[in-house]
Amino acid sequence: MGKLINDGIRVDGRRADELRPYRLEVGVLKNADGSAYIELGKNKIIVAVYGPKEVHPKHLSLPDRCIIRCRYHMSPFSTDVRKTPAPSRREIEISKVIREALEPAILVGEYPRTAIDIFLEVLQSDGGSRCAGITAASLALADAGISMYDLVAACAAGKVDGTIVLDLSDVEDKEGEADMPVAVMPNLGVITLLQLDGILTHEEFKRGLDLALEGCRRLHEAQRKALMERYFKTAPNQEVE
Amino acid sequence: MGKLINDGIRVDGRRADELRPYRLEVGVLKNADGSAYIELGKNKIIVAVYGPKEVHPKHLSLPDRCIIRCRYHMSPFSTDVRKTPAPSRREIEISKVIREALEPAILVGEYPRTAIDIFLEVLQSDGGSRCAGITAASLALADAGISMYDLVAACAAGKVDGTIVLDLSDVEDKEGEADMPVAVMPNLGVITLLQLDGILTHEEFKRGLDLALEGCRRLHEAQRKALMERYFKTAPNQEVE
Amino acid sequence: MGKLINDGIRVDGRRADELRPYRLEVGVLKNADGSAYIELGKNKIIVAVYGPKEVHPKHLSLPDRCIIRCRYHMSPFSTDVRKTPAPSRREIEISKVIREALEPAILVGEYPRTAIDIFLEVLQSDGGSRCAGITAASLALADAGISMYDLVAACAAGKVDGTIVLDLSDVEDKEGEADMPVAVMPNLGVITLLQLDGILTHEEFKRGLDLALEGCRRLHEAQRKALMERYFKTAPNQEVE
Amino acid sequence: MAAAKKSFVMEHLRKAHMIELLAKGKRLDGRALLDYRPIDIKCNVIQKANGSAQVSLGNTQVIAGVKIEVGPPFPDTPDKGLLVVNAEILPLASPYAEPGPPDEEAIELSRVVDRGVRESGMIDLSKLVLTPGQKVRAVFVDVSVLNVDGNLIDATSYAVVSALMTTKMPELEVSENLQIKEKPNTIPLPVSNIPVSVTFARIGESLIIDPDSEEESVMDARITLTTVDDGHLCAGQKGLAGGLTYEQIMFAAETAKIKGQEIREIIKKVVGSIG
Amino acid sequence: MAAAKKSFVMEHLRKAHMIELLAKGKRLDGRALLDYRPIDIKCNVIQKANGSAQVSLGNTQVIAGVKIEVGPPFPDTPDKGLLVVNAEILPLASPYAEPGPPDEEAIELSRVVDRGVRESGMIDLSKLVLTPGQKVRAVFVDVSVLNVDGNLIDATSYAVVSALMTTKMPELEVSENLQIKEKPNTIPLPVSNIPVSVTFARIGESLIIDPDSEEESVMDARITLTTVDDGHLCAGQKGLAGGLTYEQIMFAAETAKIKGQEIREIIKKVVGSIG
Amino acid sequence: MAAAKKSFVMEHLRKAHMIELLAKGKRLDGRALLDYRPIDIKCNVIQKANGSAQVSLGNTQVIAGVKIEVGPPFPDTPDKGLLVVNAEILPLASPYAEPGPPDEEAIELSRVVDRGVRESGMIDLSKLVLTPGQKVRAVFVDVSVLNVDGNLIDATSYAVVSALMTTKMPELEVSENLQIKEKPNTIPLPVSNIPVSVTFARIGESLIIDPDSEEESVMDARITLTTVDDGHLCAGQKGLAGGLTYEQIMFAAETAKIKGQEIREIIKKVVGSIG
Repeated sequence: MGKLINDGIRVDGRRADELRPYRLEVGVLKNADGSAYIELGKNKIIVAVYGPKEVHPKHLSLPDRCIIRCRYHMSPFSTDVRKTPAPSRREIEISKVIREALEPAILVGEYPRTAIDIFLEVLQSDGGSRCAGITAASLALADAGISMYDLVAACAAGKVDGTIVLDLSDVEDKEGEADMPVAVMPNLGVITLLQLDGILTHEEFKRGLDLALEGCRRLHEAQRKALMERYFKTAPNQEVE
Repeated sequence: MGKLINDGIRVDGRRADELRPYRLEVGVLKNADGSAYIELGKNKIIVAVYGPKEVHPKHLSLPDRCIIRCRYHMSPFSTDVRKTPAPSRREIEISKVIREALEPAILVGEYPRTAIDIFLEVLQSDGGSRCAGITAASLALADAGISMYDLVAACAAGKVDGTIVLDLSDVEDKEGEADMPVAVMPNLGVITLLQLDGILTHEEFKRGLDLALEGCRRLHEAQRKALMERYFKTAPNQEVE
Repeated sequence: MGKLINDGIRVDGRRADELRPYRLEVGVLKNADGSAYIELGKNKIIVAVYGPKEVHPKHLSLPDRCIIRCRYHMSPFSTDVRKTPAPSRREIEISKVIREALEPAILVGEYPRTAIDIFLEVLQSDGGSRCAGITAASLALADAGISMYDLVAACAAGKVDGTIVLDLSDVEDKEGEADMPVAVMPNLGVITLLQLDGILTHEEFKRGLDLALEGCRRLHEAQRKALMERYFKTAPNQEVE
Repeated sequence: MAAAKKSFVMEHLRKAHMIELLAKGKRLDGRALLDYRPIDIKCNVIQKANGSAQVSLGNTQVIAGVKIEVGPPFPDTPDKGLLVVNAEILPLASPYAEPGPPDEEAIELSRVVDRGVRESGMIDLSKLVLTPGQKVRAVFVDVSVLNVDGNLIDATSYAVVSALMTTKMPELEVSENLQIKEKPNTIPLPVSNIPVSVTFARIGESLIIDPDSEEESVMDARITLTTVDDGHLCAGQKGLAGGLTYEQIMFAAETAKIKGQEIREIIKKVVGSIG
Repeated sequence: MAAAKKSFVMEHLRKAHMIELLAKGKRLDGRALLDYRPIDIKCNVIQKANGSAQVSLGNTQVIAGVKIEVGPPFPDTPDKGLLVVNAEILPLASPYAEPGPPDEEAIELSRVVDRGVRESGMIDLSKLVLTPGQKVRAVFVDVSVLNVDGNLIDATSYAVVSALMTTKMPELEVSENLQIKEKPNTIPLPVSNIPVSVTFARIGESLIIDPDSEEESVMDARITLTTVDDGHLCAGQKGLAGGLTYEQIMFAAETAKIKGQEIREIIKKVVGSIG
Repeated sequence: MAAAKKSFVMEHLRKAHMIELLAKGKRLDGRALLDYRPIDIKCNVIQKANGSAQVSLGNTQVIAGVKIEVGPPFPDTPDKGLLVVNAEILPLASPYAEPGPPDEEAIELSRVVDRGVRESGMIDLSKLVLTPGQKVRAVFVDVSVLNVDGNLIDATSYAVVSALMTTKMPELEVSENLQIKEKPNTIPLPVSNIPVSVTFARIGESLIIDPDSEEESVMDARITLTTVDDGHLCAGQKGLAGGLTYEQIMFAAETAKIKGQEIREIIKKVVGSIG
């Protein structure tokens, strides 16, 4: 296994603080109330939002707010080795953390006794699929007209060959030292997702978090452009860094 | 693998247009609202009908008609190799096509907000079990007193060793070229089941369909006799061709 | 496989009519409405009772009495070979017989339209875990303040190396000739559990039943002391025979 | 669900009436307390199975099929063949049966019948080993309940025993290199014993045998006792949320021996007629 | 659930209106009775798959991915590779789709498309054997339905066929000691035929092709007929709780041949452009 | 279900009261914001397990058991043993827990604790290989939650770590022909590090440590940070539908180091007393 960083350049040619190429698109599915699509590196993820809608059975609804339901799912052909369609424990946990990353942005009190469903389908997976999924899901929520305090943008930082890097690819995630996915509402400075797998000193933790937040800010800008493109047709619909 | 037809005679001694020996009986189970039993070749299938009855939960009911539910199930000992009791994908699909073959005959509007359950249990399986099941289920529905436009009779045709034949046995189904199950309401000329597995020219398709419909007509006659036997005790209760 | 009884002494040093060492404790869990803990030989079982409580969905409730629900479950580390957490057919059957052993003692008519849940968790298993579980569960019901005709005490007898013995251990259960778990309401003389696995003559059956009932009487005494200890702090909280 | 819809008044009336009758030694269908309903056993009803039997006990109807396969033994019993008994109460058998995995009633039914067969030593499982620790015969007995009218345990038990007694399986030969070859002839299972279960219901203070559905709907407790050829007991199971006295259990044990012998003769006769 | 909430009055009105239109040979979206909606096929959309295709049929959108693995054959076909087609109607595809295991609609969809491919002989499964009875290639075709707007069967079928035709898999070499080694080059699947399904809906007395969701909501019956390169039929499936006349079936069979050939050309063109 | 029945007025009042108290640096049970409840750890409580520990954190009670088996490695890590952490919130542990497969809360609990152990490198999995690619040790750590009163993650984490540190397993010998033989003596797991999780709750603007159930019922967000022996961070998980500021996270990271060291000493002392 070769080194992952040579002369400051990563195996896919990026510098430490560079995002992978990405593409965001809003309004890609006809039936959904809101939808979005993201490509980030090899990730290809489509997200649909349905709701606010009635809750069945009714006793699961809440009188003063809506409930948010979220399903992150990988298509069987999305991975290197075929994945069975039934949801794995990993997918169940990621569904939960994605929901909890998005919910702080939603004005849940505006939709009492209803539910909002967020469905993420990973058509092709790469490192950072949960972050890419959050970034796209927030766009789908906006496309559905759900009231939000801010968009949520997500991006990981991590440690690879001793260097703190932004937006880990699959191989960097698997063979690197640490991975730290982060989501944030950039305008409010509120961090809504933080996970860490792997060892970081406190100094590295701080630098990683700073770098991840910088990546989120760039993706947030791209989210705004994708919405403008969808609703005002004034910006190009593809943003490749 | 030997030839399946020699001098016009099939491995079980039948001619191309002959049905296997069969036996139909109505009213074989005490608890069911209606029931019937069929033997066709080695097939042994028992059918019970329960209903019309209340639907739980209620929101699954329809205000202007009854819903029809159908379960085709094979006992573990019914097959050459033991079958696990849990329903297979094949059983789920066959349950659906059987339901859709029977439903056109039922005056569903007469039973608003109710359900009719049709349970088929294959005690021993042979080729053509779905057709035999439909033929028996239609009798069970009649035995339950359900209003129907016509009885539904079902029978397959197919292609074996280049010949279009009626009512394929297990070995003919597996080693033959094509199998085409058909169900019909003979008095109305409405075809309610048609499936095809295997290659037929358009000419062969037409001849197969004609032959299958002829088989259905013969089984329809047997159905009528079985009902007479049950309700008027004037006909013999066994019809072996 | 060596002999299981030598000179009247069993492999763990007991005489034929001796119980294994035991310990009973009431009120061991904070959240439960009632709870108890038993050690008997290597068995370590904790029991919680919740209820009487509302039934969901309501149509499962009964207008003139409460329903009793019972779950006997083994922790994965409780057995010699790790057990998967999903309930086995054995656990489902034992849950049923435990419920039916306890229910005759409960004044179910005092709690119309409610449910009482009894959860038994086997933290470490040995022979006779269902009997030990019943003995503890009856204490947990008392601790929850459920009205009962009598406590239920349970104990097995069996046949090992040709001898009728009390309270079989794991190895005696597996390698012995017969095992007969029994539960009884000692004050009323009503037997609420009886199972038999293995061959006994009618004479042996009678002697086994007599011996099991004697064991139950001793455990009943221990149950009373454990309750006294819990509620009146006058007796020692451990009874080791 | 059904329970919640019952008329409780009617139920109590029916029970009171039945107890009154039973006190006079009578049952609604005219039987004496310790009478079985008519028993009908047909063997070899499923040709694709290695053995099979259809049993009617009054209106209760069940069918059992035996399939013999070859596979690895359980790790903890390398020197024994497998025996698996599984019963399903089919949704066609009753308005209350539902499709889906077996519920606790069906699981108890399977396990009680399984234990009766297993603990009796009816089948000598050690004779089903082909290559120790590697390949053994596995005996699957599946039971489909077709019509429910009480006492499923006994009907299932008799069907399982009758199917096992009439099972034929190909003789197998193990070659020197441990290959398993099927021989043209068939052989029976190594059967040494006929376990017979007898099920009692307690209604009020009366013990009756072979309860039908109506009797089961008001019974307080149930007990099944299984005996082997020489009359000894080999399996037991008390059921339901009521208890039994010591005397009732002792009476049941004695009666199970006598009635079990009667039914054993019926099974023997049917099976013997098959050859 | 949705069904119970429908306005039945509105449904009957809509159906009456549609039947009137169809009698004049017109459809709500302006198509003629035997017109397909615009078909768009893109191949190689998933790089991690061995083959893939995304198909739009009007607003119906599906994506198919092929994964090739090596494993044991089924015991009863030791001399054939495996082909498994599995379709899921994702919850994001429609307000009525729900998370969970495939329901009967998705299972029928999978099985109908599977049979079309299998019975056509499209893939020569005997060429996927590596070591007979031991190791074969297993071809998994998974389909995710992304947006539901009617006629899932044809959209799924075209996606599966297109993905299979553009599949590349590593060449494998079986050494003398039966070890399997991957070679650096890739090869296509042994494809010999393009099965094309054509699905008809009967609404009242009219037969139309490629129904959208609105048409499906009022259709009486559905029939899918699949043809192979030379126009012969290889698979069929009638669906829904209505029937068809003999004449309607014969008309559908003839039309499936003509329309199938048109669509076969579209698929060939897309696949050919991939090389 | 429970949620829908809550009195929302009461909930808001309780939360307001708690925020007021917290602003003064006080908690309902008298603890300071960064105080743990009393921690009690007992090891070797389950003799049938290779290792075990029962942990109380206030009224939260969990028990962990370790079972060591021998089996094949995962295909993608042929040179590593297996570690599987699985936690169940038993129905006896709370009025809100239900029987059934683990829900998302229990799955998150399992996976967060698993990652803490795994990412810390606590167990050197490469030392659990017996025959590379063929046989490795599999370490199953199962946790049963017995009473729920908040902060299940830390209680579970300490139980898992304590059980692993006191695990004994038979020494195994691999013979030349790759047979695995059990030796009479036992050895410990190859433990090199003690990961310690520290869980914070944010309620209003206050960060507290080790929330109990009452505090959890009103908390806005949760964050767990796990440190290794030298104070570095090895795992983290933010939970719940609220966010945290940058400063709150940095404060939590520093505090996790300090508190983690205190708890590491407690665990070491208990484990050391076992020898």
